[in-house]
Amino acid sequence: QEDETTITAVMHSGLRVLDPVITTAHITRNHGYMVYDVLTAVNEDFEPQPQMADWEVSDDGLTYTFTLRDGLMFHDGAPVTAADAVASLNRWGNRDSGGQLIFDVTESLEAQDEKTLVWTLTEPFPPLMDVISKQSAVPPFIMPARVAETSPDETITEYVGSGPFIFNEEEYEPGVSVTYEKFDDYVPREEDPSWMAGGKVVNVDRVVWTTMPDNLTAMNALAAGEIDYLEQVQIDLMPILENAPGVTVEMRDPLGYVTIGRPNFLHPPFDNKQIRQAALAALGQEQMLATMQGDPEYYNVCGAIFGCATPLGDESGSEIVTGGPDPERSKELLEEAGYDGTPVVLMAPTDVVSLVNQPVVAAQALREGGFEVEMQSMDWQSVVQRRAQQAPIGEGGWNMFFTNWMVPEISDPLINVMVNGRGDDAWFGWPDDPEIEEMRAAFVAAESAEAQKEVAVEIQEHVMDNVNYIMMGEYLIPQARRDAIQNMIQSPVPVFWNMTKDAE
Amino acid sequence: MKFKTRDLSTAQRVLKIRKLKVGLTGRPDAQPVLNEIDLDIRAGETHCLVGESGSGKSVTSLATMGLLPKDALEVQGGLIDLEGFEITNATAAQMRDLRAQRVAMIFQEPMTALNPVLRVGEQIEEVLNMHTDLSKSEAKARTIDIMEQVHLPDVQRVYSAFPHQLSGGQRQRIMIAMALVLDPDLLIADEPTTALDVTTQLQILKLIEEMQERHGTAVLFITHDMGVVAEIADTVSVMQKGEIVESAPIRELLTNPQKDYTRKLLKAVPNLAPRPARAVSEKDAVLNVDRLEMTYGGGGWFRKSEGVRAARDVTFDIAPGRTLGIVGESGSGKSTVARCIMRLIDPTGGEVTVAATEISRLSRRNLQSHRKHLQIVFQDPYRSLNPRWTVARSLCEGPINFGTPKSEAMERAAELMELVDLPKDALDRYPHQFSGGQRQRIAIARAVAMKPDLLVADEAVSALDVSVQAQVLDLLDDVQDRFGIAMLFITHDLRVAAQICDDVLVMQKGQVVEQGPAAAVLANPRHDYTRSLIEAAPGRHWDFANFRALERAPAVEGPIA
Amino acid sequence: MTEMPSSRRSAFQVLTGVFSLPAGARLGAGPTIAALVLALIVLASICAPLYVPYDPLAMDAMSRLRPPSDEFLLGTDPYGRDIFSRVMTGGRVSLLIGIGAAIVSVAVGLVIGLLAGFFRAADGIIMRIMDSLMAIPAILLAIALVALNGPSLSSVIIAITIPEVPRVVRLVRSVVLSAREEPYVEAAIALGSSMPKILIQHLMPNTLAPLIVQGTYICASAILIEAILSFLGAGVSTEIPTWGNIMAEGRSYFQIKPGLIFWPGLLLSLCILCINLLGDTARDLLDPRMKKREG
Amino acid sequence: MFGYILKRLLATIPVLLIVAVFVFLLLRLTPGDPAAILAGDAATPAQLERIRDRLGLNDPLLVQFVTWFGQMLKGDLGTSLISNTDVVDMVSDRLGPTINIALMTIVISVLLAVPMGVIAAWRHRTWIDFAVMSFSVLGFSVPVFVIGYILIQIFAIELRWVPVQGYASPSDGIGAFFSRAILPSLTLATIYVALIARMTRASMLEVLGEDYIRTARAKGVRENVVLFRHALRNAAVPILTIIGTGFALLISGVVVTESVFNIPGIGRLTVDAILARDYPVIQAMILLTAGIYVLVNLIVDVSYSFFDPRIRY
Ligand SMILES: Nc1ncnc2c1ncn2[C@@H]1O[C@H](COP(=O)(O)OP(=O)(O)OP(=O)(O)O)[C@@H](O)[C@H]1O
Ligand SMILES: Nc1ncnc2c1ncn2[C@@H]1O[C@H](COP(=O)(O)OP(=O)(O)OP(=O)(O)O)[C@@H](O)[C@H]1O
Ligand SMILES: [Mg+2]
Ligand SMILES: [Mg+2]
Ligand code: NI
Repeated sequence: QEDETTITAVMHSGLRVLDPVITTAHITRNHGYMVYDVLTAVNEDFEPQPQMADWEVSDDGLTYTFTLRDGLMFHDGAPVTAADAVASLNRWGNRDSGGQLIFDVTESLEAQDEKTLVWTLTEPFPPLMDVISKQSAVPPFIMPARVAETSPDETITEYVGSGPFIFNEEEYEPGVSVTYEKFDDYVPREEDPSWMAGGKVVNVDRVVWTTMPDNLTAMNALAAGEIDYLEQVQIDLMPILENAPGVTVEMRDPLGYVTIGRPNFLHPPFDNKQIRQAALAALGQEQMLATMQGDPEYYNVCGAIFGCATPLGDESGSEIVTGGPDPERSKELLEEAGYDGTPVVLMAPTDVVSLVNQPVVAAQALREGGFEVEMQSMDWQSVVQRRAQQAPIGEGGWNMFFTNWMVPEISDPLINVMVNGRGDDAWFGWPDDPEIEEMRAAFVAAESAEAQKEVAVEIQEHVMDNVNYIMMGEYLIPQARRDAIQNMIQSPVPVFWNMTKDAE
Repeated sequence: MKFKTRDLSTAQRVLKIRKLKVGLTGRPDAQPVLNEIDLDIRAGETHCLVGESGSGKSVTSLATMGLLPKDALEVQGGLIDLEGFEITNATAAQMRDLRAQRVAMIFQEPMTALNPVLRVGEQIEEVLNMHTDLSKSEAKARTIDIMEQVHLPDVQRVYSAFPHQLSGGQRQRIMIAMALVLDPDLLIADEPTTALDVTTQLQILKLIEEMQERHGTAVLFITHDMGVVAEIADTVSVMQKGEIVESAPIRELLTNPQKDYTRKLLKAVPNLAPRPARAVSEKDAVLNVDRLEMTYGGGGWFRKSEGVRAARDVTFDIAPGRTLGIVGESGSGKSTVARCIMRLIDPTGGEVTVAATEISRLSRRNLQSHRKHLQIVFQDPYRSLNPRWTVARSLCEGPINFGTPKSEAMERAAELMELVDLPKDALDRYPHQFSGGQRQRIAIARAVAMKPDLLVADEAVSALDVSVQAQVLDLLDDVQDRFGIAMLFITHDLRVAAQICDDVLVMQKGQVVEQGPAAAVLANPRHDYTRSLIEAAPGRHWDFANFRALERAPAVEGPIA
Repeated sequence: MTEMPSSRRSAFQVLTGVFSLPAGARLGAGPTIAALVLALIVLASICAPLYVPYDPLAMDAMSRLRPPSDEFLLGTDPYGRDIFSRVMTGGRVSLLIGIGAAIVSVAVGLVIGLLAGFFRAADGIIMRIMDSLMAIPAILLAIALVALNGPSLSSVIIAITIPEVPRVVRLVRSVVLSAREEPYVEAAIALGSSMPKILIQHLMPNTLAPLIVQGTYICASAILIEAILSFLGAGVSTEIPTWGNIMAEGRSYFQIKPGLIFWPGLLLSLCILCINLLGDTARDLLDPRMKKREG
Repeated sequence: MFGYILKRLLATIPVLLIVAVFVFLLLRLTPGDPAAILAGDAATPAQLERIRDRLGLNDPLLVQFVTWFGQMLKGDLGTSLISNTDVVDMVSDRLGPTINIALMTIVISVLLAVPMGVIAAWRHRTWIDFAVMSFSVLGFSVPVFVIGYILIQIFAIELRWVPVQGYASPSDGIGAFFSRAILPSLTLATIYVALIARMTRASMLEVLGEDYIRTARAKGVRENVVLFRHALRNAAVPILTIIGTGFALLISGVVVTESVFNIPGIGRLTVDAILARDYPVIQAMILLTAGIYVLVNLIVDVSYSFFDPRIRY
C-alpha cells in the first residue's frame, strides 16, 4: 500500500455522465479514453494509426477489414472479440454525426471471426478512417457487446472496458470525484505514444479525478501540494503558481480551442446576410481574446474556420474579423442593409466560466458598431434550452450565442457541425445553405488530401461571406502540475498513461 | 384593635441608616431619589415603611442590600450600618457574603421573584452552597427543614417542584424559606403580600411573624397597605418624595399623626364600614344577567379536555345609578363575568340583557350598535390606553365610531378632561406622560364619553396607591351621580367595595355564594366564605381616616382564623 | 407549528431586538454619523453617472487588471473596465435591490401577517403555506426563480423576497397575537371600533418598530444574497454592475487584485452598518414606550 | 409530549406536500432541458427528442407528478437524469460531509457566540458590548465567500496550519477531519455567531432585568453563577429559536462554502442539479432540506421544555 502511487488531478469539470457515446461532453470523452480503447486513433499529425486493430482497405475503397491484435481483454477478464467491436460501432454510428454519414453508405458490418471485422460500403467514403480514428466529439469506444446493445438514447449502466484503467464504481461520486485503477492485464502497443495512438503504458496505480468549483481553491491546492495536476489554469491567476515552488505550468495541447459566435438565420436582423457581415465587422478577435485570456502567449488571432494548425486550416477572407473591430465598416454595412434597429438578443450564460466573457465583450462591440443589443443573462442550461427554440424573438427565440470548441472538433467539414447548412436539420441557428451542402458533398467525394483542402478553402471563403458562424479566434489553456509528475504526453485529451510520479 | 407595644429600645440595633442620599448615577445635581434619610431597626423589631408609590421605599431596601441598579442609581452620601458593617463602601465580594447570612430580602411578586427554570428546592439549597460548607445531603436536610418551618405541605414533592407548579402563597413561602435559611439578622420584605389575596396574605403575615419570633430577626417591612401596617408593625416610618416625614411607634402614628402628609395618607384609607346605600331606583334594571355560564377551553385535538368552568349560574341585575360590587379571591371568576357582559368573550350559556336587548348571542356585527350602552375600565392603567395615540384621539375614538363629527367629539373630549380634573392641554399628550392615576382618569373619561348606561370597572383602582385610589373612587362616584350610570365594580379589596358599592355579590370558584345590599353582606356575612374574606382583611377594626377604632366593627368578633 | 407556545412568541419579540446595536452606540453622534455616511453613499451612487470618469461598461482589452493610478483611480477589472466607475455605479442597483426587497417583503408580509393574526380561520392555512415557503432554503429558491425568469433585477428582488415574506408574516402575526390581548384593544372593541379599524389603527402600528428592524435586516441580507447569487452565477445580468456581482466576478482574483472585492465590500459593509444603526434609532423614535424609559 | 411530537410530525406532512407540489411546478416551468445537458453540445434536435422520450420528460405534467409522487411514497426518489445513479444513494453519499460540517459549525458558533452575547449583555453599554456587537454587524455584512478566502489565505497559505481544501470524514481519522473541517466551519460560523451572539445579548438583557435575577443576587450568588445558571437558562428559548431558524441561513452558506473549500456535500449537489435541471435530484434535495429544516425546528421546539419547565407539550 505504501508504494502505491496515486495521481490526484483536478479536471475542468465534474464527471456526471459515464456513457461516452451518448454525450459529447469532454470530460466523458476523457473518461472514455481511460476506461475504453479504440480500434484506431490519429497521431499528432492527424494520421490514423492502429490501436486495437490493424486495417486493410480494398482497392475499390468499399471494403475495410479490421484485425484485432492479440492480448486484448476486458476488465472483467473476457477477451475482446470482433462481435464486441461490431456492436460498439453500431451504437456509435447511431449517435455520431460522422458515423451516421458512414452508416448511410454501409452495406454491412460484420464479425467474420473472433478477431476479424469486415465493413462493406455501397459507395466509397474516403474519409472513413479519419472519422473512426478521430479523437473528439464521439470516438468509437469499444465496449462488450452486451453493453453496446443498450439503446443509443439510453445511458449504459455497466462500465467495463478494455482500456488501460479500470473504473472504480465504489468510489465514484457523480460530479465530484472518480477513481481509476491501473488495469494490470492491459497490453500496450510497442510504438511510442503520440496523441491517442501508440503504447499506453501505465506507470501509476491510481488516478483520482476531482473537480473544484472554485478556480482559486484549485490553484491554492496545487501550490500547497494537495493535488498533482490541474487540467486548466486560469491565465490571470498564473502569478499565484509562478511563486509556488515545485509547480510547472505548461501547454498540454498545442491546438487549443476556438471560440465562436453563432447567429440565428431565421429571424431579423441576422436573417440578412449584410447585417451578419456587419456583425463580423463590428467584432474583433484581438479584443475578444485579450479579454478572455489576457496574455497574448495564450491566444491566437486566427481566421481559419477549421483551425489554423490543422491540415484543412486556411485564413482566406478573414481579415474583416482578424483585423477588427471596425465599427465604421459595420455601420456602413448596416446602413446599406437598411437596419431598422431591431435589437440583437444575445444570450449570455453566467455560470460557465469559459463562456462568460464573450457575450459581454460582443455586446459592447456590437453596440459600438451600430447595433441595438439586448444582452440576456441566464444560466447555461437556459441557453441550451433556448438556443433550440426556433420561435421568433418575442416568443422565446434568440439572435446570437457564443460557445467554444476544441480545435479537433471543428477541424473538418464533416465533424464541424456549424457548417451544416440543412436548414431545420442543421445545428442551432438553422442556416438553409444549399451551397455549403454541395461543398460538403464534394468534400466527402474528394479522394486526395489536396482535393479535400481545395474544397475546404472554398468552404472557408463561403463561411466568411455568408457568416455561417463567427470565428472569434483560438486560445490555449495551460495546465499545471507538480514537478513530481513527469513524462506527460502532449495531447488535446489529457491522458494519464506514460506519466510517472516521483516521490516528492 | 390590638397593636404591638413591645419595648425594643434595649435590643441590639441591627440596621442604622444615617443621612442616606441616593441619586441618579452621575448626576449629583439632580433631585435625589432618597434625600438624607435616617432609619433604625433593632433585633426582633418589625419596622414598616409606608408611603405613596415612588416615594423611595424600594430604593431604600435595595440600597441596604447593596443591589441598586448601578447604571441608574448610586449612593451619594450617608451611611448604612449593618451591625457595625458599613455597606455603602463594601466590595462586591463582601456584599455577597453579607447577603443571605446577615441580611435577606423577600420581594413583592412571588410569580417573578423565583427563577422559573430551577427547582425550588435547588434555589433554596443554592444559598447554602454559596455560603456554607455543608455537604450535599446536609444541605438538602437543612433545606427540607426550613421548608417545613414555613409550613409547606408535602415537602418532598415541593422540594423538586418548579415555581409554576406552586400557588402564589406557596411561592412566597419558598421565598421566605430562602431568605431565612441562614438565619439572617435583618429581613427586608418589599410588599411581600400585595400580590396575594387576603386569605393568603394573612397566612404569610403570620408566618413572617412566627419566623421572626423564632429567630429574633429584625424586619423591615415595606407596604402601602395601612391595614397590614396596623396588624404587624412595631414602629412605622412614613416616606414622601424620598424623605422620611414621620417615624413613630404604631399606635402613636395611627392615633395621633404629626405631619399633614401622614394624616392625608391615613384619611385616604377607606374603612370597612359600608357606605350608606343610594336610594333604590324606580327604573328598570339596565343590566340583567341570567344564569350566565362560562367554560374556558374544552375540546382539543386528541383528547377532550375538561375546560375551566369560570362562571356558573351567575344571576343578578343592576338598576341605573347604582353600583354592584363583585368581590372574591383571585381566580374566582370576577373578570370572566365582566368580560362576558362586555362580550369580549362569548359566554357559553345564560343571558345578558343590556338596555332591554339580549346581547349574549348577538353576532359581532349586530352587537356593534349596542356597544355604546356599556363601557369598561380596566385594571392596568399602563396598558389600557394605546401608547401611540394622543389622549384626544383615544377619547374621540368611540364617539366617532358612532357617527359623532370629529369637531364635536373634540369639544366633548375637552369637557371630559375638565370632568376628570386634567388640564385641557393634556389632550395632545401621550399616555406615557401621565401617572397611573391620571391614566386611569383618562380611561374613565374615555368610557364616559360614550354616555353608557352601564360602566364596568374591573379592578379599576387596584393598581393605584391609597391616596390616588381615593381620588379615582371619588371621580367614579361623581360620574355616577352626574350621569346616573349603573356600575359593575369588581374588586378584591373589601374596603374599596365597602366604600363604593350599594350591593355586593361574593364569588367563589365561579359561583355566587352570597349576594345582597353591601351593608348586609359586609356587616352580617352569612356564608362562611364571605366571613373568612372579611376576617382576613387586615386592620379591619381600625378606622384609619378618623384615627380611632371602628365603633361598629364589621362581622362577628372572634379569633382570626 | 400551529400554536406557538407563549415563550416561543416572546422569542419572536426578542428577535426584533436582535439586530439592535448596543444602546451606547445609539446615543450621541452615532445615528447622525450613520445617517450622514449612508446619505453620502446613496447620493454618490445615485449621482454616479454624473461624475464617474468612465462608462462602467466600457471595456478595453488592452488595459486589463491595471493597478490603481491617476488614470484609473482604483485600477481596472479583467475586462479592462474602471473599477471606481463600476463600484460607484454598482451601488445604485445594490441599494435598489436591498431597499426593493425590504419594502416588498415587509409590505406583503405585513398584509398577510395582519390577516393571519386576526382571522383565526385563515390562520391555519396561511401559516402552513408560510411554513412551507420557509422550509425551502432561500438560496435554492432564489436560484430556481432566477433560472425561471432570467436574472433580471425584478426576479432577483422577487427571489430574495419570497423566502423573507414568511419571516415577516410570523413576526407580524406574533405581534398581533400578543397585541390583541392588550386591554386597549379590548377597550377599542368596547368602543365599537370595527375590525379593520382595530387592525389598521391599533394593531398595525405595533408591528412598525419590529418591522423596521426586520426591514433593515432584509435590506442588508438582500444585498448579500445578491452577491451570493452572483457567485453562483444566478445574479443580476452581468451588464448591470452591482456590488454583489463585482465581488463575485472578482472572487477568483482575490489574491491578485483584492481591490475588486475590497472596495465594493467596504461600501457594502458600511451601508449595512449604517442601515442597522438607523433601523435601531428609528425603532426607538417610533416607540413611545422607549421614550418613557429614557425619561 | 409524545402527543405533541406526533402532532407536530403530522403537521409536517402538509408542509412537505406543499413544498413538493411547489417545487415540482416551479421546476417544470423553469426553462432548461436535461436531455441537452446529457447529450452535450453537438446533439441534433431529433436525438434530443428521443432522449427526452426515454427520460419520460415528454409525458404530461400530471403523469410525471403522479409517477414521481407514487414512487416517493414507496421511498424511491428515482434516478438522476444526468448520471443515471440512484438519487437516494447519491444524496446519502453527500449528506455526511454537509451534516458533519453543519454540526461542527453549530458547535463552534454556540461555543463562541453564547459567551460573547452573555458578556456583552453583562457589560451592557461598555466597550466590550460595543466590540462584540460591531463584530456581529461585520459578520453580517461580509459575503461568505470573502470570509472563506480570507481564512484560506491566512491559515492555509500563509501559516500552513491546515489544508487549503477538501474533506475527510471522521472515520478517516479525527485529526484529518478537524484539520479540513475547521476552516469551512469557521467560515459558516461567522454569520451564525453574529446571529446567535446578538440574540443571546438581547435575550440576556431582557432576562437580566427580571426579578429572579435580583433575587439571586440578593442571595449572595456569585456573578458567573447568576449569568450562566440563572440567566442563561431563562434566555435559552429565543436563542434556541434563532439557532433553529438560522439553520436556513446555514443552508445558504453551505452552498457557497462547499464551493470554496471543495467539499462534496449536498449544497453543491443541489446547485449542480439545479444548473443541470436534474429534476429528481433537485426535488429530493429540496424535500430533504425542507425536511431537515422542519425537523431541526421540531427538535428546537421540543428542547424548549428541557430548558424551560413551564413549557409542556
Ligand atoms: N432604576 C431606576 N432608575 C431611575 N430612577 C429610579 C429607578 N428606580 C427607582 N427610581 C426612582 O426612584 C424613586 C423611588 O422609587 P421606588 O421604587 O423606591 O418607589 P416605591 O416607594 O418603592 O414605590 P412603589 O410603591 O410603587 O413600589 C421613583 O421616583 C423612581 O422614579
Ligand atoms: N382565557 C382563559 N382561558 C382559560 N382559562 C381562563 C381564561 N381566563 C381565565 N381563566 C380561568 O378562569 C378562572 C377565573 O378567572 P378570572 O380571570 O375570571 O378570575 P378573577 O376573579 O378575575 O381573578 P383576579 O382577581 O386574579 O383577576 C381562573 O381559574 C382562570 O385560570
Ligand atoms: Mg416599590
Ligand atoms: Mg380579574
Ligand atoms: Ni406551526
